[in-house]
Formats: sequence, C-alpha cells, structure tokens
Amino acid sequence: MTKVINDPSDFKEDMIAGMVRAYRRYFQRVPNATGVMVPSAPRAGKVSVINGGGSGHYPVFAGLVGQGMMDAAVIGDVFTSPSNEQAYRVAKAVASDAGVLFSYGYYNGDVMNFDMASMRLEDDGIHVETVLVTDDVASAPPTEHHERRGIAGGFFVYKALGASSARGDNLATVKAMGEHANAHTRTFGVAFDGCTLPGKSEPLFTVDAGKMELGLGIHGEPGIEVGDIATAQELAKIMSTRVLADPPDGASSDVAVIVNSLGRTSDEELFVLYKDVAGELEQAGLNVHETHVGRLTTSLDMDGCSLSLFWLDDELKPLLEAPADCPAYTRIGS
Amino acid sequence: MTKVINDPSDFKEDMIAGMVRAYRRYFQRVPNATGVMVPSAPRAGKVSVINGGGSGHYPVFAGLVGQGMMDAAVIGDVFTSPSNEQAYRVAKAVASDAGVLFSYGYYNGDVMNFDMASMRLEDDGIHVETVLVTDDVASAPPTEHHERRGIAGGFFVYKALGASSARGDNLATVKAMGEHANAHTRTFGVAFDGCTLPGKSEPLFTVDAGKMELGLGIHGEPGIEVGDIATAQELAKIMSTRVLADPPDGASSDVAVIVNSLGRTSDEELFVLYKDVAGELEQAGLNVHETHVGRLTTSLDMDGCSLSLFWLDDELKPLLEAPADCPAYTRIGS
Amino acid sequence: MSIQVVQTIFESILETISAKEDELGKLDAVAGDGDHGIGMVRGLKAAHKTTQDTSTTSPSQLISDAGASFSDAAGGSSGALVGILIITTGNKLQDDSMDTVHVAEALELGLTRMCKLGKSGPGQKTMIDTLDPFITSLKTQVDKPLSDAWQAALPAAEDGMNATATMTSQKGRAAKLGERSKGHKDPGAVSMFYMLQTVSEVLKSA
Amino acid sequence: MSIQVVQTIFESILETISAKEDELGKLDAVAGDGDHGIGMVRGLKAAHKTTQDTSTTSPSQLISDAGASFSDAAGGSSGALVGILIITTGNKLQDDSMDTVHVAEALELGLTRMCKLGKSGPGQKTMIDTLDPFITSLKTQVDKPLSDAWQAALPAAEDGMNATATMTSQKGRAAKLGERSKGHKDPGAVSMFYMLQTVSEVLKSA
Ligand SMILES: Nc1ncnc2c1ncn2[C@@H]1O[C@H](COP(=O)(O)OP(=O)(O)O)[C@@H](O)[C@H]1O
Ligand SMILES: Nc1ncnc2c1ncn2[C@@H]1O[C@H](COP(=O)(O)OP(=O)(O)O)[C@@H](O)[C@H]1O
Ligand SMILES: [Mg+2]
Ligand SMILES: [Mg+2]
Ligand SMILES: [Mg+2]
Ligand SMILES: [Mg+2]
Repeated sequence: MTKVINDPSDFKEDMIAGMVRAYRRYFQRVPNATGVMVPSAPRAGKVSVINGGGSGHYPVFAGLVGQGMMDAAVIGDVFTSPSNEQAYRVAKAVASDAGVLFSYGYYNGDVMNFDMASMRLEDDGIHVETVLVTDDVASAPPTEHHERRGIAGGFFVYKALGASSARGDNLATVKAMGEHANAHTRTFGVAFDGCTLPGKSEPLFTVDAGKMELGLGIHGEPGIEVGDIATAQELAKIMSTRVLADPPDGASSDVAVIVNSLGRTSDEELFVLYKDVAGELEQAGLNVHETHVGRLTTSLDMDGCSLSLFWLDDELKPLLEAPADCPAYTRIGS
Repeated sequence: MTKVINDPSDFKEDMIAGMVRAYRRYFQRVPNATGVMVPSAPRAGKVSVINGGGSGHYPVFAGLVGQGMMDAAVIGDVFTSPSNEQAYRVAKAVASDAGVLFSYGYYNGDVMNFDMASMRLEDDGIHVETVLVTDDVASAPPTEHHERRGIAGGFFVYKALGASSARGDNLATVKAMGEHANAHTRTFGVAFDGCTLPGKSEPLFTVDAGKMELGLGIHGEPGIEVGDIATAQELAKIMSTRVLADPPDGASSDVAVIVNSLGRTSDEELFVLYKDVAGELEQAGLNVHETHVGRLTTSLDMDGCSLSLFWLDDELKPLLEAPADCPAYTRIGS
Repeated sequence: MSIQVVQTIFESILETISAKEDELGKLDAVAGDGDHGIGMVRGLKAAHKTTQDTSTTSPSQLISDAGASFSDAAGGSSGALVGILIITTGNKLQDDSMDTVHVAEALELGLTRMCKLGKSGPGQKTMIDTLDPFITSLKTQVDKPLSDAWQAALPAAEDGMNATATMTSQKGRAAKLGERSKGHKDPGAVSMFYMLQTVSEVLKSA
Repeated sequence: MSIQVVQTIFESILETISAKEDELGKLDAVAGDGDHGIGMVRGLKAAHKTTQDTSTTSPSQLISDAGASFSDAAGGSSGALVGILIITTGNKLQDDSMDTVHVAEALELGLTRMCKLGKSGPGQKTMIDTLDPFITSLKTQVDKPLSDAWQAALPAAEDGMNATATMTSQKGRAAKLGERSKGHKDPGAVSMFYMLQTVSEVLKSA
C-alpha cells in the first residue's frame, strides 16, 4: 500500500509537483493543466507527440517525456483517464503546425476522453491523429488485435513515435510508424499479488496462496485466468509461449524484448526469468537484438511481471535505435 | 517475497546468467568468476574500477558496469559479501598497468574479503586501492564518519570513480576523487516494511502498524530507531533534517539529490516525497543542481526510501556530469 | 427549479455518494480498477464547489457548469459519461420550463449522447441499464409534477440496476473480465441509482 | 586422523547446520541480515563436496581444501572468518601428528588469524566468544586423547556461546544495531558451538 502520502485527494497534484521539481532538466508543467511538456514544444514542422492516461504506471507516462520521446504527457488520477478538458489543454499548449498525435493504452475511458479532446482540437483547426496501444495478448484473441488492452509494450510504440516525429516525419507518417510499431508488439503478464490505491488499505485484488493470475491488468484488475504458481523456468515457458502464439504478419526473426516489473517484483527476479526466456526465444528461432529489464510500466506496488516482444524490421529498427533523453530512458544514438 | 525463482540455491547463478544475456551490449561474464566486466577492460593506462558486494541491491552493483562507470562488479550471494577468491579473480581479469580500485559499501564482511583479495593482488604485483562508501548518517555519529555504513549515496561515489578513471586519472587521483566524493555524500533512510530472502517466506523484520523504522539497513537489518508513521511532508522534514545535520567541511550550496526506493515504494511516492524535500532544501539555502528519483540501491522487495545529498564543488561537478552508459544509467555528456 | 434546489441536489448527491465510496470501489474492483467510488466523489466535490462559488443566476446554466466541473475532476469513463449527461441536461433545459416533460426530454438527449460517446446501449452492464428504464418510466408520467414523476420512476431504475448483476460486462475495463463480473452489480449502475434516488428526495422536500 | 574421519566431520557438520539453518537465520535477523544460516549451509555443502571429490591422500591437506571451498562458497563475514580458521588449521597440522597438543596449537593459530582479519577479539559478541574459551580449555587437557579432550572442552564453548546473549554486538552488520541484539545469542557463536559439538561426536565414534 501507499506509505508516502499526504491527503490522498492531493496525491496526483503532490506527485506532479515533485516530478516537475525533480525533472526540470527534461520538462516543465503545462500551465493550468495536469500535464508536463518539453520546453522546446511546439516546434514548427514537428508533429507534437503526446501520451497520457491515469497515473500509477510510472515511468509511463510522464517519465517518457523528453527529447526524442514524447513532447508532453497528460496525467490523470491514479488508474483514471484524464478528463477531455485536460487532454485538450495539454494538446493546445504543444500543438504545432504539423499537428498533434495522441497515443495511449486502449481503455474505454481514455478513448472517450481523448476523442472528445480531439474533436475540440479539430474545431480549433488543429490536425489530430491517434495511435492506440493494444499489445496485451491475454485480453482478446488475435482476430481482435485492435480490441486488446495496452500494457508494457507501449514503450516500443512511444519510442517509435518519438523517433519518427523527432526526425521530422509528417503526421500521416508518424501515425503510420506508431501503428506499425503497435502491430509488431505483443505482451503477456502475470500477477502474484494485487496493488492498493493511495489512501486505501485493502488491495484491489488478492491472489490465493500457491496461485498466480495470468493475463494481468495494470489497474489492479485481476488476471483473466488463475493458474498454479510456477518456477521461474516454467513461467518463462508460459510467457514466451503466449507471446509467441500470435506473431505479426511478415515478422522477421529479429526482436527487442522487455522484461517488465509491475512494481514489487525485483530486478533480480526479472533476470532469473530472463535467463530462461532467452533460451525459449532462441529455441523459437528468434534473434534478440536487445533487451530491457526493469520497471517500464508499473501498477503501483503490484507484484507481477510481463514479457513484451517487438518484432523489428527496416522501418522499426532505426526508430528504436534513435537517440532519446527522458527521465526513464536515455539512449546515445548509434 | 521472491516469487520468480527456481531452486533458491541457484538464485545468484540464474540471476547472473540472465543479466549477462540481457546486457551483452554493456558487459560480459568474467570467465570462471561470479562477476561481470566491460569487454574493453583492461585498457592500458586506465585504472580499472571495480565495485561489488552481496546481491539483492540492483542496480548496485552490476547495473553500474559500463562505459564511464565501473569496469567490473563482483557479485556475491544475496546480502552476502563475495568471497575473497571471487574478488581476486574478477580483479585479475580486468587489472591494468594503471592498477585496480575497489569500491563498495562499508560492511565488515566485504572489508575482510576485499582486503584479502587486495593482499593477494599486491603479491601478484598489481597496485590496489580501496574507497569505502560510508554515507549512512544514521549508523554512526559525524566524528565516526568513516565507520558509517554504505547505502544509496554510493551511486555518487561510483559515478565519480568511473568518470575519473575514464578520463585517465592515475590510481592515486582516482582514489582521491572517490574519497572526496564519499566525504561529500550523506544519506538517511526509512523503512515501512521488511524484505524476504529468496526461498524464505518470512520477512527479515516487520514493522508494527502505525510505525516506521528510521535509519534503515539495506540487508534486511531493522532500523536504528522506531518512529511513528508520518505524512509525506513530515517525512520530508525528518529526512532532510537528518541529512543536513552533518554537512561536509567546506560544503558549497550546490547539491545533487537522490530520492531512492528500496524496492516496493513506488516512483509516484518518491515524487510526492520530493515535492517537500525540494522545499526543505531550498529553505536550507541549498541550490539543487539535479535530482535522481528511482531505484538506485534496493533491498529486494523492501518497502522504504532514502534521501541522499551530494555536495558539489569544482572537482566533483564535472565527474557527475561526465558521460556514462551502463544498464541503470546513461548520460549524454554536457 | 431554483438555484438553491440545484445547489441542494449537488450537495446531497455528494453526501450520498461519499457515504457509498467504498461500496462503489469494491464493486468496481471485482473486475475493474476499483476507482469508481473515488472518481465519483472527486467529481462531485468539484461540481458541488462550482454550485457554491457560482455567480450565475440561471439554474440550467448552473447544471451545465457543475457537469463540466464534475467531468474534469472525475476523469475516467464515468467522468466522460456522467459528465456529458449532466452538461447536456443543463444545456437543453430552459430556466422557465423545467417541468416533467422537459426534464425527461433533456435527460433523454443526455442518454443518447452518453450511448454515442460510450458506443454502448442497454444490456451491456453499465449505468445505462439504470438510466434508460428510469427515463422510459418518467416519460410515461409526464402529467405528474416532476417530484412525483421522478419518485414514481425510481422502481424502474432500481430494477434496471439489479438486472446488471445477471449480465456480463462488455464495456469498460471490466469487459476483459466479463466472467468474473457475473453475479455482481455494475458500479456505474449502482451509483446512477443512488444519484437518481437522492435527486428524488431533494425534489420532494423542495 | 584419516581421510574418512575428515570426510565424516564435514558430512556431519553439514547435517547439523542444515538442520539449524532457520534458527541461525532468525538469530542473524534480530539485528543483522539474516543470512548466517543460508551462508553456512552453502559453504558447508561446498566443503563437503570437496571432501568427497578429492584425490588427495593427506588429511591435513583435505582440511585446508575444504576450508578454501567453504570460504569461497559461503562468502560474507563467516566465509572469511570460519574459512581462515579451517584453512589455517589444515595448513598447520601435520598428517602424522594430529594429537591434542598439535590440534590445539593449530586451532590457536587459526583463532589468532581470525581475530586479526576481523580486527576483533573476545567479548565483542562473535563466534570468537565460543572458540576462544574452547581452545583455552583444550590446552589445559593436552594429556588426554583428542576425542576426550575435545569433549571436555565443550562446556567452556557452551558457556562462551551463552554469554554472548548478554553482550552488545560491536562487530559485523549487527554492530550498528547493538541495543537490539541484547538478550539474543550471536548467530556465529551458536553455529561455532554446533560445529564443535558435532566434531566431538564424530571423534568419539571414530
Ligand atoms: N462505454 C460505456 N458505456 C456506458 N457506460 C460505461 C461505459 N464504460 C464504462 N461505463 C460505466 O462506467 C463505470 C465505470 O466507471 P469508472 O470506474 O469511474 O471508470 P473507469 O472504467 O474509467 O475506471 C462502469 O461501471 C459503467 O457503468
Ligand atoms: N569482525 C568479526 N570478528 C569476529 N567475528 C565476526 C566479525 N564479524 C562478524 N563475525 C561473526 O560472523 C557472524 C555473522 O556471519 P554472517 O551472517 O554469515 O556474515 P555477514 O555478517 O557478512 O552477514 C556474526 O554472528 C559473528 O559471530
Ligand atoms: Mg479508472
Ligand atoms: Mg551477510
Ligand atoms: Mg473504474
Ligand atoms: Mg549475516
């Protein structure tokens, strides 16, 4: 549960205030809105890329705001989509002549609010496009890929969008790159224990002893199935199998990998997991181009982890390898 | 507790194996030893900087191995100093003509093992120096600064050592820089709940409801005092006061800050804490040069956080700002 | 309907929902993210504040303004959906004709927009399953004064709410967890009923 | 002392300490890091393996080799300290003179090096408080055969171990938490006693 807290109803504002003070070198607060933006935005001719959603998932979303990544993030309350008003204000603050691209995980509330904001922005003469992250293979069958939830694989989509817009691609191209990246991303996660909303003392779900939840949500939703607790080796097999079950069309054998902790799971455990994941991927004939291990999309103090695969091709590789500098991710260009 | 695990007695080896597979782009395994090293070491004329200690503290120690940071890390079992044999082997593998510098947090077991290794290395004709990290203000009074434990402030010491050796300083200078950095670092931490050793089901300590432990250890040691649980604002005041109580001699007003989670405490909570820490530091007349928020020294799944201050001067600032590229920290030189 | 009645309505709704915050959160946690109680209270606090701080003399305008504040502060699905319902109702109403016919009409337009925004309709285990039968019932009693008609329409709302327990959710975060939600009422359907019930009490005593 | 006795000693110690792993861990967790049981078992497994896989025909060499394996696998303070004790004992002993006098002498040199390495001595709430009185007692009974002398020295070791409960720790991780450790025996003192006791049993039945 949340221990470092003042009045729970101030949690979001306190968090944003601290974040902005800590990371002045990357971003500033959007005046009069619950969001952060790079000081260099808007830049003429550059599409402004904005992500956003509920908080509780750091470094998603604000931790990805910086050069080569997002121009701004809209910050909602914990696990709650920001209102259309806030999405509208943040976008207004950074919108350039090249347009605005919204990107966020596919959730009903976010879609409603960002779509309402998009309509208002279009009314103001601003071009807006949206790329939804839909990487969670557990949440819908392959035929309904576009109906899947967005979880940790979003990192790859945001990275592609940031790099595409940074090199000066136009709005249609940035959107195409983001959709292509999303189409090439798959994630599967498991949970060992639930998380607790700030100010509350009971977790949103609990997991019975000896069990784990398969197909996790990142807002304290329970898993989609319940399974027996497994060894790290078995877990690596389960997760790899699920992620590999539904590769993108025309997939190459080059992949980038994220082994993600939802919060409480330690990096040490992620490494133990990756040892066998690497073996599974190799056996499946894949060539791992690079791996990121750590907390890339969290759910407060949830105990759990996920595996994301990003199938690379000639379009996506340079976007992944492009330089970036934001609080959660810095990359020196190759 | 640890959920992603095979046989607990394989935990360290599984972890190293996964780490090495994930981070081939930064380091490789030291042949025949429990450690990792950059492929470029040893480099003639460059002091080889090595840190190490028990595991369970990721990104300390191996996550800091990379260009501009550590040349190698010696990896012990969870919370247990590596043996002198392993420290010796790792140092042998990377030792250059310019010598070897060991750096690690001040703990009895580590000192014994690294000192034994140093003696053996000296016998082999290798110059060895040691810089101990002693930043924990809770563990000994100011008069016994050199007897303090090493905790999250070690990041600043390792960064200074890495940058000094990378720019070609000789062994005496690298050591002097490291000692200077350590003399300018102070940390104070609190714990809300204990951590559990891999394979065990009971935590190493528990915290009574409504209480917190002040002066945390990073190996599941309980705190040095027990206090009442506090709001984030009160906590910021307590932590700032303790860290500021004993500034280094000739301290300037420029500081770098780390707000660190021991594992379970979320980044969101760290930001809430930093909001008021920033206010406290400002009130104390300090000028915050930069802030790092996140998990920089952990203790498995422990619930707790710490505040580190690093007083900058003309020697230390360029070392902090020098480029670095390792799994846990990448910095584009300024 | 006077400014004061609008103020009392939002004050009373805030009171009711605050008392039910945990219940709503727990219902949402069954298969969703557990924030429905917190979000509704946050939104209603903002709406209530707007009704207190206002300088407007138009009750219908005040309803719209309160709806906008609610929507912004609540966020999430319910911020958008309940928000559009309140805003639309306020926009559509005229200060001089707030009788049952016009109120039913305004609510109906609100419901239509809600369904459009949510790409949803009755039977999908949402707040709509409370609101839709309520409005249908209200429309059959347009000859009664608002307070009587409103009260008479509540049983339909209650039945609608209870029926959500037998449905499988197809909308919102809970959609991915349809099976787990069976046997539990939808949190949005429950909060919608509490709100309608509270409005009834205010209207009766106004 | 034969190769087999050395093998049996390490096998029995491993068995004893494995059975006490949790007890030792809990004692260490009072004010330390809780790894003493795990670390000792890990070290002893390695030592045991070395005594099984060995090709040496020298019992004293085997003791040294086992000590080196122990030290490397255990790590931590006890890896270094118990390691140097075992290694030194093996190095100092001659295969043809393993009587009480020589064993006491070898152990004493081990203890000296342990104190030097740990910058410590008796009275600081460590394993030394078990080992030091044991060796002192052993030295007073050099006329007895090793197995009798060893057994006769055990009560001194036990008293030393028990006395650590009244001390405040000044060494190791627990040093920073001196006050909390009061009233609890030192984990290293306890494991040292169990090891000495187990050696006694092996010697008696050899
Ligand atoms: N598309 C939709 N159409 C109608 N009602 C919806 C829709 N999505 C969600 N709801 C309602 O919103 C409620 C959840 O609200 P809340 O928990 O505040 O938002 P979120 O789902 O964003 O966390 C559900 O119980 C349901 O009644
Ligand atoms: N400097 C020292 N001198 C003598 N014995 C020591 C010293 N430091 C630690 N010990 C002994 O080691 C024991 C702890 O061992 P262990 O838990 O395995 O190592 P660590 O302290 O590295 O976690 C203590 O209980 C104590 O008996
Ligand atoms: Mg929500
Ligand atoms: Mg230890
Ligand atoms: Mg919800
Ligand atoms: Mg210990």
